[in-house]
Amino acid sequence: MERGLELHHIGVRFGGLTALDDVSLRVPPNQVVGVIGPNGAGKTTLFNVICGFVAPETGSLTLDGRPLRPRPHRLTRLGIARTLQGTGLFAGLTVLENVMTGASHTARAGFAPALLGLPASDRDERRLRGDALAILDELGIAEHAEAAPTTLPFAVRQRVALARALAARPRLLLLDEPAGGLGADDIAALAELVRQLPRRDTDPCAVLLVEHHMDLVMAVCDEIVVLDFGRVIASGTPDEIRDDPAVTDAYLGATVEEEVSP
Amino acid sequence: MDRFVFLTVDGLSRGAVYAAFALALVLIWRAARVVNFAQGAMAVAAAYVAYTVSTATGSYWLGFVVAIVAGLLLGALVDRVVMRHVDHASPLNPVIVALGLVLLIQAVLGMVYGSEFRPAEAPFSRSALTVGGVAVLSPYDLFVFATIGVVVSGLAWMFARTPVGLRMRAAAFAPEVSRLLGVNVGGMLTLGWALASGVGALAAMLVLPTELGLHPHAMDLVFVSAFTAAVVGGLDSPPGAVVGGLVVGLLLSYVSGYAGSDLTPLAVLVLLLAVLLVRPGGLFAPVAARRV
Amino acid sequence: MSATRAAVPPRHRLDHPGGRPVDRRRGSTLLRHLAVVLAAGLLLVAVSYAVEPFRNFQLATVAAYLCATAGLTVLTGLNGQLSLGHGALMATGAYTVALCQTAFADRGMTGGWLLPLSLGAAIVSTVAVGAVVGVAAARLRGPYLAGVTLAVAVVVPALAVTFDGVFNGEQGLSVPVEPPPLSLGPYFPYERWQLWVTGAATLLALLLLANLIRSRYGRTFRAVRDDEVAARLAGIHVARTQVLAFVVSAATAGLGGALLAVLAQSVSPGAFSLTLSLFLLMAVVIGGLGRLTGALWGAVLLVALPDLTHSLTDTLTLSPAVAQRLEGNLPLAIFGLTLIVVMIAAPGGVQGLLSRLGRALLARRPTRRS
Amino acid sequence: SGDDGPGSGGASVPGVTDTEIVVGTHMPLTGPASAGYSKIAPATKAYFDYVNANGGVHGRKITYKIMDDGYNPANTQQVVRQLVLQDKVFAVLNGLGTPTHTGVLDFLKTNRVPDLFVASGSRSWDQPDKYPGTFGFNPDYTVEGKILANYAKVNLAGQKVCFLGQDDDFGRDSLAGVEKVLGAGAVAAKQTYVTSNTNVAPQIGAFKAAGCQVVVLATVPGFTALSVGTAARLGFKPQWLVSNVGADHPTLAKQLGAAAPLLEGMVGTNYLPMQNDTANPWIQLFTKVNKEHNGDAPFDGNTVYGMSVGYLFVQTLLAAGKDLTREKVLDAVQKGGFQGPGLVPLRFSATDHSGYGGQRLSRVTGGVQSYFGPAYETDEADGSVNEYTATPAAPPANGVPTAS
Amino acid sequence: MTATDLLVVRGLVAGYGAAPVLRAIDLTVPAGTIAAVVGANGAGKTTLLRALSGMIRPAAGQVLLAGEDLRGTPVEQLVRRGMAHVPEGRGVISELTVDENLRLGGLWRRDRADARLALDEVYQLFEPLARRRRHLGHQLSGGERQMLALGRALVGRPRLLLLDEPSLGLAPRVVARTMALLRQLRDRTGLTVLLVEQNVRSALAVADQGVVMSLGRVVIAAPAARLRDDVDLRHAYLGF
Ligand SMILES: Nc1ncnc2c1ncn2[C@@H]1O[C@H](COP(=O)(O)OP(=O)(O)OP(=O)(O)O)[C@@H](O)[C@H]1O
Ligand SMILES: Nc1ncnc2c1ncn2[C@@H]1O[C@H](COP(=O)(O)OP(=O)(O)OP(=O)(O)O)[C@@H](O)[C@H]1O
Ligand SMILES: CC(C)C[C@H](N)C(=O)O
Ligand SMILES: [Mg+2]
Ligand SMILES: [Mg+2]
Repeated sequence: MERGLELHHIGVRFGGLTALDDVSLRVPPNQVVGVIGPNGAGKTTLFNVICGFVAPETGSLTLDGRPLRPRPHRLTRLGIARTLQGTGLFAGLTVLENVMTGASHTARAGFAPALLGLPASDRDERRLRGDALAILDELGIAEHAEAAPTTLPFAVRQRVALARALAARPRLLLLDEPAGGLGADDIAALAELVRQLPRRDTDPCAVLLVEHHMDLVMAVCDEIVVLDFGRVIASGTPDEIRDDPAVTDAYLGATVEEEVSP
Repeated sequence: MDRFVFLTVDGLSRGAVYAAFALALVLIWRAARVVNFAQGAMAVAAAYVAYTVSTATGSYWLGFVVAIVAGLLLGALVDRVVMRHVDHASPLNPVIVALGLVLLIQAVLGMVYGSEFRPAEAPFSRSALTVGGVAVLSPYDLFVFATIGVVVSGLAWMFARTPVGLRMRAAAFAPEVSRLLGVNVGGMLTLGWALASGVGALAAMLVLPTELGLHPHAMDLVFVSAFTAAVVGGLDSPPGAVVGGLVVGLLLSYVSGYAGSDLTPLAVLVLLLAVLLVRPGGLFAPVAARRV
Repeated sequence: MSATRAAVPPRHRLDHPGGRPVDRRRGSTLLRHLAVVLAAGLLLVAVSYAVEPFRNFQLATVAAYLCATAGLTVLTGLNGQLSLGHGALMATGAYTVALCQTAFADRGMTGGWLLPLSLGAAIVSTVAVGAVVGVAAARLRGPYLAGVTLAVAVVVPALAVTFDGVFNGEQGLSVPVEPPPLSLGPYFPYERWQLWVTGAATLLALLLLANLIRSRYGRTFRAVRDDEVAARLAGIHVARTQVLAFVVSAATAGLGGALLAVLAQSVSPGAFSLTLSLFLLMAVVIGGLGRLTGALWGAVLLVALPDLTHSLTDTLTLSPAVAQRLEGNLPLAIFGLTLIVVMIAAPGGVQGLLSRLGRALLARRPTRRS
Repeated sequence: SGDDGPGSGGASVPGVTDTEIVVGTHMPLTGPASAGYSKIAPATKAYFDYVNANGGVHGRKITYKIMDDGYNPANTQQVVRQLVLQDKVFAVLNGLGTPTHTGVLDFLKTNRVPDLFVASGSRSWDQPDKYPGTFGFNPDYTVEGKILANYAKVNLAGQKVCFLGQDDDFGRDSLAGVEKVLGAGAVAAKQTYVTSNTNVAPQIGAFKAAGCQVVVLATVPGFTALSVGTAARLGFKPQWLVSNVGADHPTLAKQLGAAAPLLEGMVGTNYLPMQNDTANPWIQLFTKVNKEHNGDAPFDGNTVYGMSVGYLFVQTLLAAGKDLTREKVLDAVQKGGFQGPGLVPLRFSATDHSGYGGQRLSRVTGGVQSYFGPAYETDEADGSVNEYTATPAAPPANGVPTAS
Repeated sequence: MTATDLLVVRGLVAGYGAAPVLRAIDLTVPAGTIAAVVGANGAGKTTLLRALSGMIRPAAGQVLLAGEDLRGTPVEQLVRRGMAHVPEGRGVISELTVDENLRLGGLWRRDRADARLALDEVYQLFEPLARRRRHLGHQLSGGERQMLALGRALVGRPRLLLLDEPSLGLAPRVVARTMALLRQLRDRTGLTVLLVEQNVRSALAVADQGVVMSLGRVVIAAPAARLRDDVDLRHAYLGF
């Protein structure tokens, strides 16, 4: 059976600071796994390890049981795509071009056809454009295809970033705080979308989600891993996590209402 | 061995002036995030003012002071009249404007003073004192070292330890946020330009006596060496500018002494590549930025 | 503030050739560009008959510079890499063509195919140099890249002096070029022939560049310029893309240098000084960064501006003492001032200004109708 | 439209009308190389204005178009084409610089433009077969090297001779001349400099270490001053023997400022009257012209040089006759026999297109540079260095040459 | 306007270029209260804060801080008047250390001793920052940067705090604590807060007044408790 992405005993240190300490976890195919934890717990660092931006000091990764030595630009070829905390869109490209860029690795025509403007290159472009428009359509932002990202509302930019990641047709999607800055409606729509991803007819994918917005996390995750000071302090289903006192203590705390009411 | 000592000492004394000029470049980079290609031309302009004053009054030191004041004012002027109005969204824009300034300043100097070399006086003897038959530093070299030492440590202290230094750095890195925090960003920029240009003028006063003389293009080559020095040291680091300047000075001296002067440009390129391929942000680069 | 990047992630700059939002034109990129190039070629031939030899030569020079500025604008404008060393790349092409043509002439070889062969060799050798510099450049950003390319700009011409056995030092080499083919008639002006040759080569280079900008490579160039981290995550090998951009840019710069050498029938290090590199950069920025049309304006300015300002000072009648001072200096002062004013008033350069003007005109039309 | 065949003699000669002759030049008026040289062309122009004010040549006034090339060969290409194709000059006169002018030789030849009195001592101008229209002016650097070396050989016998030269033709040709006289192994230390590196301490230090007593400098003025200054810093005091390119005392003294006394005893060369020799009738003439037509600009060797070029050109025009064509001008130059301010003969003939054929030595004494001893002439081959004793010509009374 | 109204906005029109984003905003925030500005993405909340602090120049309208018209006051003077703006997207200066960032917040103050005291208080409030004093801004995690930005504003001991989505990227526990902190500051020091939030529930939980914006206008301004508790109002204006 397929095994998905696995992290084994990952450790990362920055100078004297331990960012990750013996972290192991698995993202099975077509499941949504959430990673939560206090600020600075190491969640983004975990993503960076998977993407190859940070080399772990200890531990190893496997993808479907095969050892994985991640390099950022090889990731989409391995079927992994990621969004950035903040949106990281290309400001000088249109929305459509942003999304087309996400599928760069699927282009078949080489340098010579591009230089000569041969039909092979044109065909490639048409296909990329068609695929990108389809994804924009799926996410309901096709009308913005020609816009410059900087002129768009934040929620739309977030979606463009998501569209760009999906354009790579990943088997595993890494989402870093996708709900950050979104309003309630947009979050609900995002939740629906993330829930659907593993069940899509075409290109279904697993999701590894980092998020502080608990409603979203609880609503979409099949499993949740909790990090604190770089260590896994709990893991389980949303219900298990919600009731875990260690998690409440380290991360969830009281609600605002509880805090402010004397 | 004598030759080695000689070339070393000579390289260091040349390097010291590169360092001073590199420091001016570092200053403006830290204050405004601009590589000021007009630094050389601006410094020469200040030196011409000093020349006029010195010849009129016969006093070197009056000219010296006037040069630095003129440098400060010119820097402030360039900021207020020109750079302030340049769209910095592309870092290339200020570079191009600076190049335009170079053309303008050099042409104006050419019109006013002609393109003759003017003598650049040294305030102290440039004859080397000999120790055991080997010519070592001249009083002038010592003056240069001392001046640069004072300026470097003063600036390093100002940037690292004083509120105004903190404000200047903040204004350079994040102008909008800094304004929200009560920093007078415009003032800081002007101050940065003035300081850098003042240091540039000082550097010109120090370097010109060792060069062909005063001429609208007198600092062209010094600019190239100093920019190299600043890049080798790391543009964000005043000590880097000093180390970079000395390294470039020594390199040029050894190469022309042992291998031939025609190889010096090549040697500079090799140095740049050797340093930057290992440390892409220069010898004294700050911690690599976390980008994800 | 992103100080590490050489060029803007331009917010309002989505209308350049490579970035028209949605390409509704379904036809072949090649055919479309070919049509434009053919039209331009025909126009050039017509112009070459209409104007005097000196203007032909000036236009030919514009064409040669255009090769270099077009390549530079792709590198700096679309890929965000700053190069202060393109003059050196031009020198590489120029010296290659000189050595090739001399070798052919020494062996008594003649024929119309020799010049294209030499130009090809020039491109190949510049590509090699460009690849080496590009690999180093791919590791560097902002002023550090500027520093290295500046050194390249200084070093390459100096090599002609270091290895004067081959390159003949400061004096340089002469470039034997065959006269126009006899089939064009015995009195065919040489300058017209020069315009045809450089014009053809440049149009070909522009055709290829335009194709490339339109393709996914153009897009990846810009993506890398805008956000390297995001580009890597999108599956783009950033360093490789940067080297590729450098090589493409070097190839055209090499061709431009080679054409310049063919025009001048000589090469020498003084012709490819640091000043040339800086002027190329000024030209592409003033013309309008990141657009081929901008590169064209830049090349035109490089040739026309000194000429214009010189005529201006010529028309002023001045006392000898004043004239001596102004001579030479006044054109430079005007050039410098123009540069500053343009950069402040219209940071998008000439092309940006024209686009704005065009848009304004378009915007006015419907109101007139209503 | 520009299709007229070449060789359209007879009817119309480019740049010549009944009332005007247009000639042009390319000069570094701006940029690092402009120091000193930027004064040459205005001086020439001033002399032409003087001649024009005195009725011109055969009733024609001379218009001198001065184009700035900034010592950049690429610019030279442009401006010379502008002169020839656009401004239709009759001839190019005194174009300055070896690398700059080399690039336009073929163009000028193709367009049959007389290329007169190039301002450089390179031997390239003397190729009558290849470039029949090109003539030099300055004595070539090998000739000069031989004369300087001859001085060392005769007057400083037994002393250790060293050589510093610019790393190009200038330095190389000069060194060749020195070695022709002294013998190949006789130069104890040879150093070069590049203009892009103003630190000559390593080179001078090497001379000092080698115990040099005589140093021959094939340097431009800036580097003469640097060498002299640097040597003084190192406590090194050799006898300097300096090429005319870098031996103009006012230029050097200005550059050295307070350190000008270091030039004391420097031996240099030149082939035109010394600018401070106010007793010399040529200098008196040129001073007058400078006052009247050159805004009384500072008077130095470059002024003398520029006016001498102008004088020679006027002589050439006169010799070519009233019915002026390009061919006639070239014939006139080749016929030679010009007498002018020069201290040594002009060598022009059908087989020799080089300029002045010798030099006279000067020395700085008490802050004044003056000639001493006889003038010398020699060739660039192995010929001996001979004294040249003919008495110099005096200028015509009104300062304008007359047809001989 | 009453004497206790610290911030009064009348007919404020502002935007970026031709079309205004804010179309005649009216708003009053009494001293010592917390006003929560909520509304959909793109409603103009950020633009409102930017216009208030002078980062964009209003096209029309009036902004009064404690009765003083702020028109023409340079941005950098506003901190001296007691206004602090924590911008959207954190605004941490990544090239400076945590400590330098914080010091910058109090640099304009004459009272050096109190600035130092305020600094220490912030370190106590946000202990992750205390652990990273010498770290550069860019080394911090997203949430740590948010703390730093807020803490930096507090070092200046402002009268009026403009906060743009302070909960963005913060862990739930920290969000709750931050909100509670605003309450405490209001009660202890009389701080006035204009709080822009997407997290409507949290915002209304701490706020005294709720302001709902839509398409550049204030569609309703009411006591927060009413907005919280009145189901009809909530449905009409907040969609939940
Ligand atoms: N490049 C780096 N250099 C130094 N420290 C770093 C670096 N990257 C991360 N850290 C530190 O490692 C810790 C973990 O950071 P990380 O960004 O992974 O946190 P996080 O869990 O994503 O937090 P948040 O929820 O606030 O985004 C933080 O304390 C951070 O300061
Ligand atoms: N710099 C800008 N240039 C042009 N338009 C802008 C700019 N910033 C914002 N806008 C536009 O102004 C409108 C209001 O933006 P604003 O950022 O104020 O909304 P917001 O309510 O803060 O939304 P969010 O919840 O997404 O932060 C939006 O339509 C946005 O696209
Ligand atoms: C007399 C000078 C113009 C000589 C110059 N150095 C050259 O040969 O180029
Ligand atoms: Mg994070
Ligand atoms: Mg907002």
